[in-house]
Amino acid sequence: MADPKPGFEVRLANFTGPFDLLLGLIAKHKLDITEVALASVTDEFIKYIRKLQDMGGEWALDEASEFLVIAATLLDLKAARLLPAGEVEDDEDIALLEARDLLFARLLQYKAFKQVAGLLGETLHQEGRRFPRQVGLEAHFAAMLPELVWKHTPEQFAALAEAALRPKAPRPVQVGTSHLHGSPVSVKEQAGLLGLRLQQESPQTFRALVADADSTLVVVARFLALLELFRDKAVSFDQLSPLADLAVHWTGGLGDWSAENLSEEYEEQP
Amino acid sequence: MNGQLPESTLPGRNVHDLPGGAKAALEAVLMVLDQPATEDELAAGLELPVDAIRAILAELEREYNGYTVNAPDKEEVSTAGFGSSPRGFELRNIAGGWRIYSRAEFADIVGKYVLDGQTARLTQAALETLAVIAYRQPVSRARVSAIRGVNVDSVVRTLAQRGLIEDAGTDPESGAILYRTTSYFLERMGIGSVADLPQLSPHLPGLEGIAEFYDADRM
Amino acid sequence: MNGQLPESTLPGRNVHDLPGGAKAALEAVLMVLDQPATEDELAAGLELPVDAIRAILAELEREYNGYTVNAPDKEEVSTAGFGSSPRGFELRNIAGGWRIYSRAEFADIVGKYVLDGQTARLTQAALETLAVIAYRQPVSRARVSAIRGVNVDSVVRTLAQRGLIEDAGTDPESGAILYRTTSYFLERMGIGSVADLPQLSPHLPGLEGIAEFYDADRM
Repeated sequence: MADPKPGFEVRLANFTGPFDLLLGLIAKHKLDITEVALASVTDEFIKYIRKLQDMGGEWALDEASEFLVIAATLLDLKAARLLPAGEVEDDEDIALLEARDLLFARLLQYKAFKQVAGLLGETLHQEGRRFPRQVGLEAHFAAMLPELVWKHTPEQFAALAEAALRPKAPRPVQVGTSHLHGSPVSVKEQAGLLGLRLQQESPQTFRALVADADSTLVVVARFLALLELFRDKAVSFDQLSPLADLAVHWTGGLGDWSAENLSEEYEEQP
Repeated sequence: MNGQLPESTLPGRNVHDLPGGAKAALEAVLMVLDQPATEDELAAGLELPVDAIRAILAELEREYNGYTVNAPDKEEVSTAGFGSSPRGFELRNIAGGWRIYSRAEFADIVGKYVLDGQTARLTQAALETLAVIAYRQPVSRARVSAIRGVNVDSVVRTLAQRGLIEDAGTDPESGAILYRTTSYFLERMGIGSVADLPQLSPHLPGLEGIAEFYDADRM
Repeated sequence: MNGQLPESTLPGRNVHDLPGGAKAALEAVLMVLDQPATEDELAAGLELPVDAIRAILAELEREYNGYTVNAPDKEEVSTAGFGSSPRGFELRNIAGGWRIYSRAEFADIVGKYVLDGQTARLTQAALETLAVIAYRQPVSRARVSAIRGVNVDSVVRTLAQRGLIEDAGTDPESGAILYRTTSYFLERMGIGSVADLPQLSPHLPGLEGIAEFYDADRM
């Protein structure tokens, strides 16, 4: 509220998940969701990820991976958008359209919940101004309570304490994103594959690089892999005009590059 | 049950003989409640028909809120306004029961005395998770995660610790733990049941207004 | 202390602008007070002179006990007697502290209501909470909630009511009330002191470890 026009960094500092971020991006760029300029968003992502990494800390890695998931989703949207109306021919096109519809539905749903969450918060705050009368029982009533039946030995009592004090669930070490993935697809594996292909032939369009992807998930993973490769300066991108195909150039040298060099953050979920 | 009995056979008839009658007796019981009491519970405790209890509760509620009828002599009786002016407390029917609360207008003053009542505001993440659980209950963490797009394990734990949600058994298919809101949640919301929550559907339009809504609640 | 200040300089003068004025504000406080409050404490919180507080307390006390002045129109306003009849609660000054209690005349009815459904056994939730307090005392409710994963407010109230635990001051950092077990607890356990409780496994998290183990991601 203090800053009516928060910058990208400020906005990200209090986002509450990828959908929240996506809503924010759409709002920020005043764009229809189908017209999100992927390049500008990607630039911002990369800038932000770098910043997070400079700051260090595990949480930064978690957030970065979530942003990348959204970046990939945007890619899906854009790809679906590029399909000329009425020319849905193969399964890939249909899958992209389905992915877009699914994301739309989920985004709308999230937006609705975000709004009612705001209402809930306001109500809870207002209601919090009323304090219930909740006083200790007057002594003469407390004295009327039936005498407690107590059958626990100190040992039984200790066993109860043991059970109660044992931590219930292990602390999650990172924000899981497994719920966002249908089945594990390794970004590192895809990066290795893309690396090989690009070393053989460069530049290639993104469309070509994902042409053989058998699921949306693989498309997402390859997109994530490209961002990762870009960060490691193994690839560069160019796009001749808005909405034109994205060309990927290999800049990582020949032979001396391997996917093992990638940071560990995109390793497969256990 | 007592509500079915003809009034003349009630053993508790003598409540009317006490000073202030049934109304004062009900007030006396309201003084020792530590959670909302249903009309049935109050009727059983006072040995009065539920209808009678309901009528007295309505009267007390109105009385505490202040009558609009003028008591002609009120100025003589009290210097601070009496009879028709609202009391410092109110009787409310929430979460299925009746209970006495301090009036919201005095929150700043009362808050100085109530150490424990100070509950920290929920974060945006916690509110969103609470909203999804409230509208989709009973619901598993996985489903909440899918709707919010993030892992909600720690937020769910916090909401449970705060008593706003609880375990509602396991999903017969997946075996996942299901969660639902508690009656304490209803109490904190000041509503009778989850059916009283605002409708979700009006919040499901297209994305046209997204910029407006998004910037409005950014802090 | 505030009682010494001239009224015109008081910052809280606007309490008179609230509905029901200073009387309703004082009522609001009294209605939720668990412990009796002294006139000085009430004066400080309401930012009113002690004299003014004393006058309002006397008026409320009289009002709750029922006026002897006749309200001419009372029969029209209410069927159960209103205005001049005693309320079901009373304001009492015991050992210098003021608190609202249920009226003594209704002790039988209230007692019956309180005892209804009471059992001589502690619930599993109460036992577990007591165990956590016994081994980790002095401890706040928030900590016990974090350990048990559920809200323990009402259970802690029951344990205190049963005389098994008691207030042990406030946490200097959070200001939260801390609880410890009582000598009655030791008596029921048949041990001489808390040190006589059987040792727990050394691997369980202690108080210091609680944050890390249970609510590391507290929001």
